[in-house]
Amino acid sequence: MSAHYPIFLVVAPLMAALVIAIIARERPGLCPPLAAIALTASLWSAAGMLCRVLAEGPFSYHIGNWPPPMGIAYEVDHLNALVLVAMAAVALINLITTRQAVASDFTGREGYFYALYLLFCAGTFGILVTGDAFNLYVLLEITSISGYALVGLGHRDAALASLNYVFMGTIGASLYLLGVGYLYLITGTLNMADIFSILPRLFGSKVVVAAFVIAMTGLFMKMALFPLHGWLPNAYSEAASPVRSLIAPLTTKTMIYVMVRLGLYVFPPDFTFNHLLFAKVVVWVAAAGIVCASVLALSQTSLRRMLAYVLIAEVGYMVGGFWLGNRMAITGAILHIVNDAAMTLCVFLAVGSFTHQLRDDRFATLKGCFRRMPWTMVVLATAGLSMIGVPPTCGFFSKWYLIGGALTADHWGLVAALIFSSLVNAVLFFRVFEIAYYEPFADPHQEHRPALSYAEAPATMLAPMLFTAAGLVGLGLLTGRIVTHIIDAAIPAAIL
Amino acid sequence: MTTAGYINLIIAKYNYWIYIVLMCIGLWAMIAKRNLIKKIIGMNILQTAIILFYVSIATKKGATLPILGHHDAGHFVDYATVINPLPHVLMLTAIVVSVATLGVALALAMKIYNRYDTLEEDEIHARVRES
Amino acid sequence: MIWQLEFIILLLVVVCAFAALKVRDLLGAAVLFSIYSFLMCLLWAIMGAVDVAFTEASVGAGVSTVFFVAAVFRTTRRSRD
Amino acid sequence: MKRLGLLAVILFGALLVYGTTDFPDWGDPSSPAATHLSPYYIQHSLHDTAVPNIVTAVLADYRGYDTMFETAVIFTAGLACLFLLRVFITPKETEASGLYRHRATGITLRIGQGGRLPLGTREFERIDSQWVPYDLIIRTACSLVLPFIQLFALYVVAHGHHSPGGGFQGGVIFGAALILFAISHNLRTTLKAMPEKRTNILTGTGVLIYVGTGVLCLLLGGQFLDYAALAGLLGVDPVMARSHGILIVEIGVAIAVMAVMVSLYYNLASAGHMDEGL
Repeated sequence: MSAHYPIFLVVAPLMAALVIAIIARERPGLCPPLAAIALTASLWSAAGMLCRVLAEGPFSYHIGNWPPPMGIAYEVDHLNALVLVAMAAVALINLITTRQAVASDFTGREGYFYALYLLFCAGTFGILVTGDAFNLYVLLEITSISGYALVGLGHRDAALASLNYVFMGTIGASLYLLGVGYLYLITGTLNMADIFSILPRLFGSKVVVAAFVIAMTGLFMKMALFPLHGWLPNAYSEAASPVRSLIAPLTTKTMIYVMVRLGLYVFPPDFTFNHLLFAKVVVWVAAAGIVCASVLALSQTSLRRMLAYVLIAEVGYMVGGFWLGNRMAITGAILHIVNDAAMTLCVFLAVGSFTHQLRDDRFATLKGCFRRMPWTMVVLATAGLSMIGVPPTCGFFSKWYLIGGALTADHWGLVAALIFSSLVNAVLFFRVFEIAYYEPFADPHQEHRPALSYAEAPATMLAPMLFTAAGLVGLGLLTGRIVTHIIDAAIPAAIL
Repeated sequence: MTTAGYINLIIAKYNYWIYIVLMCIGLWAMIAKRNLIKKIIGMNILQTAIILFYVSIATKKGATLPILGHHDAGHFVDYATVINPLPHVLMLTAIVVSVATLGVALALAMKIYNRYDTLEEDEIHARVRES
Repeated sequence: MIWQLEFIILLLVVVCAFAALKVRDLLGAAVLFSIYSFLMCLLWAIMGAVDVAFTEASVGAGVSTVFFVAAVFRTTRRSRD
Repeated sequence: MKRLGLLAVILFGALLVYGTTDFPDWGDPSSPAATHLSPYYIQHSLHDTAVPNIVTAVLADYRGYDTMFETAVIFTAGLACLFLLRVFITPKETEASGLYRHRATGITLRIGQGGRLPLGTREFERIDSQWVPYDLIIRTACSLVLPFIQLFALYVVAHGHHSPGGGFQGGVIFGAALILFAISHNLRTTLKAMPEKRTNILTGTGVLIYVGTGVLCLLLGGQFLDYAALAGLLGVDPVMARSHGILIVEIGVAIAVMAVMVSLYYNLASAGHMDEGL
């Protein structure tokens, strides 16, 4: 059994999605438990794979018993095992927490919702585990298409936001596909390890340079790096809250993982960081992106739009850290993939709880929330402190590594941007806390809807949220072990 | 490079030049066109341009189709005489992906039309601002 | 392979792509896009990619066009650019 | 915005031209793409899988996993359209809103929400809001052609091992035949022949056949999608088992693709209401 974990991880949600789609109209009650079972199976396999990697080192799985590069292989190593466990946990926790919200937001279509949810998860897990450049494109598309559909059925202008997302996402994915085509043209193979072994002979070729720039630009578009971020704020703020807390932790972080995978294990690190001016330009773009996104976040009037811009700044952290190209900064970037997924999940679950209870998340409606919804506010406060970077939450440690890496590289621009963004985050979150703590409670809907209960979220929502918030602190305390046991082994030894 | 060299370059790779032109047309339509259906057409042109690129990689001068006869069983097949099948396989998948994206994009465009009563982007944005 | 033929088809493909984007009637654009797909399919058949050409003939020139026509029928034919 | 877009497109085109100058010449048989991996497929696929069409062999066996997700992508698209567009309001049996034409006189009645038909439904027929007169030529021609199209679709699926074609193309052609029927007649007649519920079940079943084959291989002791593991079950040698395994998954693909194409057409043409089409 344990030999088949990599395939089990992806096929369990896929099969569950198919079954759910068939029974969606007849037995909607069966769908959420089935989805939860499938995602638990995925989480189980992910954890099993992490244990095996820690015990025996990286391993691979040959689908159809064809050895790579003839067939498609799944490669599991320290890098993706770590990210997989985080992503599978995020998907499962979100599924459990948002059950009530799904029932009220998608009445009559819960079955289809869960089928798309599982397809999205299957695609994401597949992207994380695959060792084949073209297979990654197919999985990317399955993730994107289910994501478009989930976003498209949200708030008032959701369809418009989603179509915009379709256009940007398709350009991004097409550019990635074109980059893979260029690599295939010059190397004749699609297997990542095979490309990695052939490329050092071809450093001088203009085709490799073009492939690198095109594929990376496509990924930047998909991950919403600052000047290419157009789709993200609307898509995230128009999506329904269960969808938002699914795609916000998973989409951009997965794309950053793909960037790390491409930069370290498909293109040789020497090529990625030293051969071109590209790396230096990207670090400056990321620094500028962090500053601009933080400033834009200050001017938003609703919690979810503000958070969308904070997320864009976080993408800048990871991209900037990775492209600095030294060991400490890359450690910070990889650690931040995991931490940011957890923080984003936590903060959006809290926002989802507000929107579920209050039907609104503008700052004005948050008045007096500390008294009315104390536990939800505790969760939001923990996530906020982590995003600001207060120890012992996990956000502090990844930011520590990132700033340390930037100092090692003598890149003062990025250091300044990171500190500026932390300060802005402090302003943003303390403004929210202030409104929620000091301002007296005033229900703006009192006249229209007196029946609406304005109280703490139900325990089934609250328990997983509190677990996530505790997880933020737990991840922070475990940072040392994660770095020495997993991330150190994930970065090639050639990088100092 | 001499003039003859440039002409040689153009003739030797004319398929690749055309794909670049198509790719730019598609990208330009997606960025600059205001009508949503036109943007979707541009998206499809972009995707087919990439397929054209992959199919161009696969060709070999003077080679035959990637379908063997039964008399080839047990023989040694010279790979220079058969067109490279791998890009064809990849592009079958890409065509499927493009029709899937097309379906979802059209569904979203119809939802947008039902809501704003127009397909022009600037008019839609004006209505969003009004409400 | 006759390269003159291929070259003419390549030029026609570009012309059709331009026309599909320029024409103001969306139904016309859908039909022109169908022609574009069909010419692409011919091109790939010439290049020996029979399976890809077969798929494009049934999907690009066939079903996609129906979807476009259905969407235009349910929305509007008018386009300002 | 337009200027900026044009600039981006020109920059992108320049990058592509820059890369293209270093490409191997078009159709060069000694380029890396033609010499590294593909010779293996050309020289071994017939020996490994007993399928003469190399594209089919690579598609459904060597890279069968890609194809499984390709089918899942098309399934996702069908599901996405259903999720986005479908209006889930089922009118009661007695209620009949819409336009009705009296067969004998040609008088058209409009019945509002909650209305009933004045006489038995035998005398009236439901018509589309944009009514087109009955066209004998189109309907007869389509009815004559349809069986042959469907037969051809089945041939394309079954003969994918030896000629261009396979599950995907066959499925699309079969779906296109049903769409042709829906266009030449009307959506309601088609829905009687191919109800929405059936398309939904067929979509899931088609993909399940594919995934299930993979899981079956796994249960029989092989790797996922290793059709050679089916040899004992099918009673043939491992090479023929691969050939048969390819046929099984192609059938699954054909079923899924056919159902999704029809379902996409239903949802797009009726804007999710399932009452009138093109």
